[in-house]
Amino acid sequence: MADRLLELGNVTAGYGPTHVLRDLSLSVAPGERLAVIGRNGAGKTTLLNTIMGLTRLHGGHLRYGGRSLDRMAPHRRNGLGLGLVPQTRDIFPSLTVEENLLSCLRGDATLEEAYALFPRLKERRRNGGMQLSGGEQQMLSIARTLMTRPEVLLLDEPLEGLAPVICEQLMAVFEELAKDGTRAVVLVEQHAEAALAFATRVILMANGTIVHEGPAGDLIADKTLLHRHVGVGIDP
Amino acid sequence: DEIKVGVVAPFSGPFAQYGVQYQQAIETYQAQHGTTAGEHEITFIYKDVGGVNPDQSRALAQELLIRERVDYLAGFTFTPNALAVGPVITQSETPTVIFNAATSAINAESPFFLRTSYTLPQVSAPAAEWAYDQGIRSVVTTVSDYGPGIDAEVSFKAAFEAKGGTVTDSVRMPLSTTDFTPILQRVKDQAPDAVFAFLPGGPPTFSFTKTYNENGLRDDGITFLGTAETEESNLQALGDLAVGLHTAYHYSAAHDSDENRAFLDALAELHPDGIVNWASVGAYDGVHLIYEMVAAAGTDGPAAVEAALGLAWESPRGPIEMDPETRTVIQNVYIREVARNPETGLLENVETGVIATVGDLGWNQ
Amino acid sequence: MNRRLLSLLLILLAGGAAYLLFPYNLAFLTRILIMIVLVLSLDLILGLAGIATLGQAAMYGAGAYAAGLFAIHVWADPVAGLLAGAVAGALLAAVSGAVLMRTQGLTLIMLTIAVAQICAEIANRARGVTGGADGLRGIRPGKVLGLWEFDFIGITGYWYAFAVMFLVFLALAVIARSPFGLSLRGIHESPERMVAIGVSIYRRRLAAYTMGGAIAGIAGALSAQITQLVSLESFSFTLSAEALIMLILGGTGRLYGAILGTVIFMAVHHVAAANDPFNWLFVIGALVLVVVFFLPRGLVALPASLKRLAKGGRHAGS
Amino acid sequence: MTLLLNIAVDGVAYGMILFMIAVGLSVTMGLMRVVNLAHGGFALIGGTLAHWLGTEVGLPFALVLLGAVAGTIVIAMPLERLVYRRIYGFGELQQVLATIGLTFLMIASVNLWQGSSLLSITLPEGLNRSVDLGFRQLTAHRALVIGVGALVILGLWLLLDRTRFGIRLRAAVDNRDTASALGIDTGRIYMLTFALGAGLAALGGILGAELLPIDAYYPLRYMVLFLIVVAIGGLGSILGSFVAALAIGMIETASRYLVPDMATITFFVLVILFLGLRPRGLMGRAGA
Amino acid sequence: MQGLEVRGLSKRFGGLVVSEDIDFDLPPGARKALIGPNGAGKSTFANLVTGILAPTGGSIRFDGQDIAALDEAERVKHGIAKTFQITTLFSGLTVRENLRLPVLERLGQGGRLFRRADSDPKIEAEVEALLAQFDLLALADRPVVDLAYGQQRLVEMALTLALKPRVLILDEPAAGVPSSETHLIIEAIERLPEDLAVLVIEHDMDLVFRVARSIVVLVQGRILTEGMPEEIARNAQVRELYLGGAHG
Ligand SMILES: Nc1ncnc2c1ncn2[C@@H]1O[C@H](COP(=O)(O)OP(=O)(O)OP(=O)(O)O)[C@@H](O)[C@H]1O
Ligand SMILES: Nc1ncnc2c1ncn2[C@@H]1O[C@H](COP(=O)(O)OP(=O)(O)OP(=O)(O)O)[C@@H](O)[C@H]1O
Ligand SMILES: [Mg+2]
Ligand SMILES: [Mg+2]
Repeated sequence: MADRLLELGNVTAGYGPTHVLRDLSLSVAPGERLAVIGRNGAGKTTLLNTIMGLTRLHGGHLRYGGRSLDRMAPHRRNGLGLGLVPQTRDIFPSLTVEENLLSCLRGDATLEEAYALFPRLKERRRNGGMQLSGGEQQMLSIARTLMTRPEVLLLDEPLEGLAPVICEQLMAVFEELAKDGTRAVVLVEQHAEAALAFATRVILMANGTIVHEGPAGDLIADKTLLHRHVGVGIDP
Repeated sequence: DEIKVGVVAPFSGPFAQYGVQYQQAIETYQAQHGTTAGEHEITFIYKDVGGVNPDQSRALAQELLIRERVDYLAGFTFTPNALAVGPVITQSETPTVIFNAATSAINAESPFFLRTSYTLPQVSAPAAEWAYDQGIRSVVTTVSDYGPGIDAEVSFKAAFEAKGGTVTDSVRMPLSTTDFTPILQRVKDQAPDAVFAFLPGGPPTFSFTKTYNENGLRDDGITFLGTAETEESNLQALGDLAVGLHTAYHYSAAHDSDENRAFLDALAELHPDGIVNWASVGAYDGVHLIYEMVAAAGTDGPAAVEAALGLAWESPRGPIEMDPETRTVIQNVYIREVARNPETGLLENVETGVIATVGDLGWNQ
Repeated sequence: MNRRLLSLLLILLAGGAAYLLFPYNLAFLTRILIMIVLVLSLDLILGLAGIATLGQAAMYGAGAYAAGLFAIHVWADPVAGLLAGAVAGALLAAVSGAVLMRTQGLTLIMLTIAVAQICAEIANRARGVTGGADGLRGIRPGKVLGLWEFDFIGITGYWYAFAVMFLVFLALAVIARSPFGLSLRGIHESPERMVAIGVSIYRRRLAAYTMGGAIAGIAGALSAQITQLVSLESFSFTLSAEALIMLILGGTGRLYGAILGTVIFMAVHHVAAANDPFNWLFVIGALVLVVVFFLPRGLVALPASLKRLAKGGRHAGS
Repeated sequence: MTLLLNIAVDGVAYGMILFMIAVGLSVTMGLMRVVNLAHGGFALIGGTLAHWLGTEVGLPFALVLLGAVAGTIVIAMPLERLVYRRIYGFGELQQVLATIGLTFLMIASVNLWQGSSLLSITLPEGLNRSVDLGFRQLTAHRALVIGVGALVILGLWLLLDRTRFGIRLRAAVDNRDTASALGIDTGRIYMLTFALGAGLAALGGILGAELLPIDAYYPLRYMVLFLIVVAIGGLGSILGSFVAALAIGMIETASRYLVPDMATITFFVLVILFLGLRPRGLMGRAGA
Repeated sequence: MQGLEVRGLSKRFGGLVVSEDIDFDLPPGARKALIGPNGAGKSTFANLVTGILAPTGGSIRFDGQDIAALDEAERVKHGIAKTFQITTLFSGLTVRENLRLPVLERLGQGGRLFRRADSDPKIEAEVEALLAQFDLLALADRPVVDLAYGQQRLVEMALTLALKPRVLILDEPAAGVPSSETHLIIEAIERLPEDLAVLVIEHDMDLVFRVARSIVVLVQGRILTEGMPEEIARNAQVRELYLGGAHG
C-alpha cells in the first residue's frame, strides 16, 4: 500500500470556463485527519468536488493509490474508495430515506449500521427524503456516504445544522474511522475550533490556493497564524 | 412570349402528396402537349404553402403576382387557402384554377375562380340516389365534424330523403377521433341498410375502414358508401379489408378510356412510382383549361375566364364541361367498387357505372 | 441607456432596410412581423415570468376572430380592430388563466393546449358565426388611421404591422425593466421566495398572462386584417409550437431573441422550402440542434460566443 | 346494459393501446425527466421498420415485431450518446428545442426513405380475426394489445419499484452529480433506461398502428395525445400513466358512444377540470 | 397583549405528531431562541407561524388579530417574515436585484409597469445600505448562483431584513457562515429595531447565547422548558438531550 492515498499536483479547476482552484498541490496519507479551513468562497467545496470529479479539471493531475484520476468518472472514483458528503446534502427527493441508503449500499455495509449511528433515520425510514428536517437530512447524507465504504471520506461541513450532542458523537465516529491506519478523513469546517480539535493536519485556503499547511498543533499554539492567513479567528 | 402560372400547393408537411401529384400531372400534360399554347410559352412556378395556412397562401399569391408577374394562379388544396386569395385575384383580375378545394362557396368569392375538381354535394347526392336505387332504404351517416363533412352529410341526406329513404341517424365525428369502434358499434346496433361515411384522407380513413370490417358491419350486410375514402394514394395501405367497399366519385385511376390510359402511361413514363388519383386529374384538367385560356386570351384575365366558360373536353375522368354559372366542371359521377386487379395484384376502384352527370349541386344552398 | 436607444434605432433601420431590399416580398415580411408580435407575447409570459405554454395560439386565434367579426359587423377601422383583438386575447387569457395559473410545468402546458383545442372546436362548431373550417371571410379593413388604404403590394400592410410590432416591442422593453418585470423574473427564479416576500404570485402571473394574451390577440388581429380571412388553424397547436421554437431559438427573456429567432426561423423556412420543400425539415431540424448545442442560450448569445471564440477561450459551457 | 358493456370493453381496449403508446414517454419523460418530444419519433422509427420488414422484406409478424423494436433500440443508443446525454442537464426549454429538432430529422428521414403516405403494418391472419365475447366481437389484435399491456405494466413495476436498478435510476435522475459521486454509474443507467423507453415507444407504435396509423408525420400528429396521458397520470409514475390511459380510453369511448359530436370539447373540458383540481396528475411525484 | 400569541398549536403529518399543544408568546422587542434536537419540530413551528404549513389545531394571533386563516404572502404583509433554513434565493438575479425585489414589494411598488425598477433613489439607497451592512458590496452585481454557500446565507439574511418585518424568524441564520463571520450576523441581529420581535432557531450555541434573552427548548414537538440562557445552560435535561458536554 502506498504511503499516500490521494495526491493532487498543480491542480487548476473550476466550473465551466472559470478557474476557482489555482495550481493547488496536496496529498493525504492513510490514517490522516486533515482539516480544510478558509473563508466563504475560498474554494473548499470546489476542492472536494474536484477530487470527486464533479468540476472541470483545467490543469494538473490527481492520483489515488497510484492511479490517475484525471479522466475518471465520479462513480469510478467512488468505487476506488473516495466518498463525499456534499455541503448541500443533496438528498434524493423522490426516494424514501431507506431507498436513499439502499441506492448506495456497497459490499458488506448494511442498513442497520446506518440506523445504529442515527436512530432518528430508522424512525423516519419510510418518509420521503425531502420531508426530513434539516439536521435529519444531514444525517442521511452522512450515512449514505458511509454506506459506500469510503477509504478517504471527504466531509463538506458535515456538522452544519446538527444538534451539539450529535456533533460530538459524529466527531468520535470520524476519528474512529481514521484510527485503523488505512483510511483518511478530509474535513471542511467553518468552525476552526472544532476542526483543529479533530485534525492531525490542517490546510488553510484562500482564493483557490493553499496559503498554509501544517500540523494542527501549530495553529492551536499560534492563534495569529489563522488570522493572518485566512482572516479566520477562534472565538474566545 | 412567356406566360407564367403560379401553383400554390402543399409541397411539405403531411399533405405534401398533393403538391407532388399536381406537379407530376402538370409535367405529364406538358410532356404530352408541349409547353406552348397559341404563341405563348407556358411555365409553372411552384410555391409551398405547407398546409391549411391562409396567411401564407395569400402572401404567396401576392409574391407570385408582384414579383414573378404570373398571369394565372392554380393549385389550392384547402378551402381557406383558396378563399384567402379571393380578394387578391379579384383586384388583379387573375384567372385562378382550383385543382382541389371542394367547398361550393369558394367560387362565389371571386369571378376569377374556376374549378376542375369537384364539390362535395356533386358526389354525395348521386351516392344517395344510387343507394336508394339499389334498394337501400335506411342509412346512418357518419361524417367528420367540419365543413366538408357537414356539406357531405347535408347533401346526402337531402337527396336520400327526397327519394323516399330515411336517414335514421347522423353522427358527426370529431376530427381528432382515432378509435372509431364506438361510432361503428353504434351504427351496427342500429342495423341500417348502409352507412355513409365522409372522412378526410389519411389516418382517419384507414382506421375507419378497418374498424368497419373488424367490428363485423360488413358481415352484417351493412353496405359501406363513401366518396374519396378509397382514393388511390391510400388504397394499397388499406389492404384486403377495402375489397368490396362502394364509393361514388368522379374519378378512378382505373377508368376505362383511351384518354385515361394515355394519361397514366405518360405519367408513369415520367414518374414510375407516381400514384394517380383525383388530385392528379384535377391538376391535369386544370392545366388543360389554362392552356385553352392562354390560347384564347393570352394575358387578358377577364377574357380568359370568358373563354373558359362553357368549354367542354374529354378528360381522363370522362367528358367534362366548365359550367358557365358555377365555374365548376360538370362531370360524370361513377359508382365504384374496390377490387384486386388480377394482373397487377393491386387494389383499384373499379367503375361499375355512371350514376349521374352533374354540375355543382351545392351552388344554390 | 445609449445602447438601448441604439438597438431601437437598429430595429428601425432593419425595418427600413428590409423594405428597400425586398420590395417584392412585403407580404412575407409582414407575416414575419406578425409572428414577431406573437413570439414577443410569448417572451413576456415564458421568458420573463417562466410560464411555460404551448397554447399561445388560443389568444392569437381569439384576437383574430374578434378583429375579423368586429370589422365585419361593427367597424372596419383597423386600429379599433386591433383593440378588439387585444381585448379578446386578454379576456380569454384572464378567464383561462384563472385556472391555469394555479399550475405549472407539464400540467400547465397540457392545460394551455387544451384551452386552444377547445377554442378551435368551438370555432369549428359555430359555423354560422365563424365560417367553420372554411374560414371567416368578408373582412375588409378600412384605411389605417383614416389615411392609408391597404394596397395590393402590401406597403401599407408592411408599415402598419411594423409600427405595431415596434410599439409592442417598446412597451415590453419598458415593462421588462420595471418593478413588475423584475418581480416576474423573481417568480421565474424562485416562486417560494417570492411568496415569502409577500407577493401573491398567482395574481402576478395572471396579470402577466393576461398581458401576454392581449399582445397575442393583437398579433391575431393583425393577421386577420392583413389576410382578410381567419381560419381554424389560427388556434392550431402547430402555431403555438412554432412560436415556442422561434423564441427558444432566438433566446428567451431578452425580447431581441424573439425578433432574431422569428426572422431566422421563418427566413430559413422560406428559403429551404422554396428550394427543396420535401426535405426542408432536415435543414430546420439541423439548425435547431446546432443552436441547442452551440448556443444553448439562443441566437442572441451568438455575439458573446463569437467574442469568446475570438479571444481564444474554450467553447461556452452551459 | 349492452351499451355499458360495450363502453367497458372498447374503453379498456382503447386505453390499453394508449398506454402502450405512451408508456415509453412515461419512462423517458416521467422517470428520466427529459422533455422528450421525440418520443413519437421512436414510435415512428419502430413503425417504419415494421412496415419495411413486413411488406418489403416479408418477415413473419413475430420477427417483424422483434426486429423493429431491436432496430429502434439500435438507433436510439447512439442518439442517446450524441444528443440526449448532452441535454439531460439542460433546462426544459433547451430540451424541448433539441427533441423537436430531432423529431424533425426523424420525420424528414422517414419521409425521404418511405415517402409521406401511410405505412401499413401487415398483421398475421390470426390477429385480424375477431374473438366472440358473447354479446359482441373484439378483434384478436386488441385482445393481444391488452395482454401485452398488462405484461408491460407488471414488468415495469417490478423493475422500477422492486429492484436496485429502479432505485438507482430515480437517484440518478434526482441529482446526477451526487448519484455519480456516490458510486452510481449514471451514464449506463441513463443509456439503458433510454433504450427501454425507445424500445417501448417502438412496441407501442407498432401495436397501436391499427388506431394511430404510421406515417412520416406521426410524431407531430399524436404528440399532444401522448403528453396528455403522461400529464394525467402524473410525471414519474408508470402506474399513473396506466390508470390515466385506461381512464382516458373509457371517457373517450363513452363520449363517442353517447355524445359523439361533443366528444372533443367534453374530453378537453374534463382534462382541464381534472388537471385544474389535481395539478400533479393521478400519481405524480412531488417536485415534478 | 400585543405581538405574536400562539395557543395550543399542533401539527400532524399523517400519524406523525410534529407539534403538540404549543403555547408560545413573542411580544415586540423579544429576543428569543428556539433550540432542540434535530427533528424536534422547530422549522415546522416556524412554518406554521409564517403560514407555509397549515396547523392541525390551535390558534395563532398577531396583535390581537387571528391570522391563522391568512396565507403566507398576506402574513408577510402583516410583518411576519422568515429566513429559509435551506437557502432559497433568486439564483439567476444579481445580489442587488435580490435585495431590490423585497424592498419594492414592501413599498407596494412591485406591480408598477411603466418606470424602471432601479429608478427610485430612496429604494436604491436602502438596497445599498443593506449591501454595506452585510459586506456584499463587492459582490453586488454577481448573480447569486456564482456565490459560495456562506455568501448566499448573508444574502438570505439581508433579503429578509429588507422586508422590515415586525416579527422576524431566523431559521439557522448562521448555517454555513464561518465562525469568524457570524459576528456580522450577530451584529445585524443586534442592530435590529428595538421593537422588532425576533425568534432565532439555531444549533450554533455561541450565537444563541449571544443574542437570546430567553430560550425555548422544543423536544419531540413539545415545549420542554423555557428560561434565561444561564438557566437553560445549567438544565441537566437539556444538556443530556441536546447540548452535550461542550457547553458548560
Ligand atoms: N456552481 C458554480 N458555478 C460557478 N461558480 C461557482 C459555483 N460554485 C461556486 N462557485 C464559485 O467558486 C468559488 C469558490 O466556491 P466554493 O463553494 O468552493 O467555496 P467554499 O470555500 O466552499 O465556500 P463556503 O465556505 O461558503 O462553502 C466562489 O467564488 C464561488 O462564487
Ligand atoms: N411534510 C412532512 N411530512 C412528514 N414528516 C415531516 C414533514 N415535514 C417535516 N416532517 C418531520 O417532522 C419532524 C420535524 O421537522 P422540523 O423540520 O420541524 O425539525 P427541526 O426541529 O427544524 O429539525 P432540524 O434542527 O434538524 O432542522 C421531522 O422528524 C421531519 O421528518
Ligand atoms: Mg463550501
Ligand atoms: Mg429545522
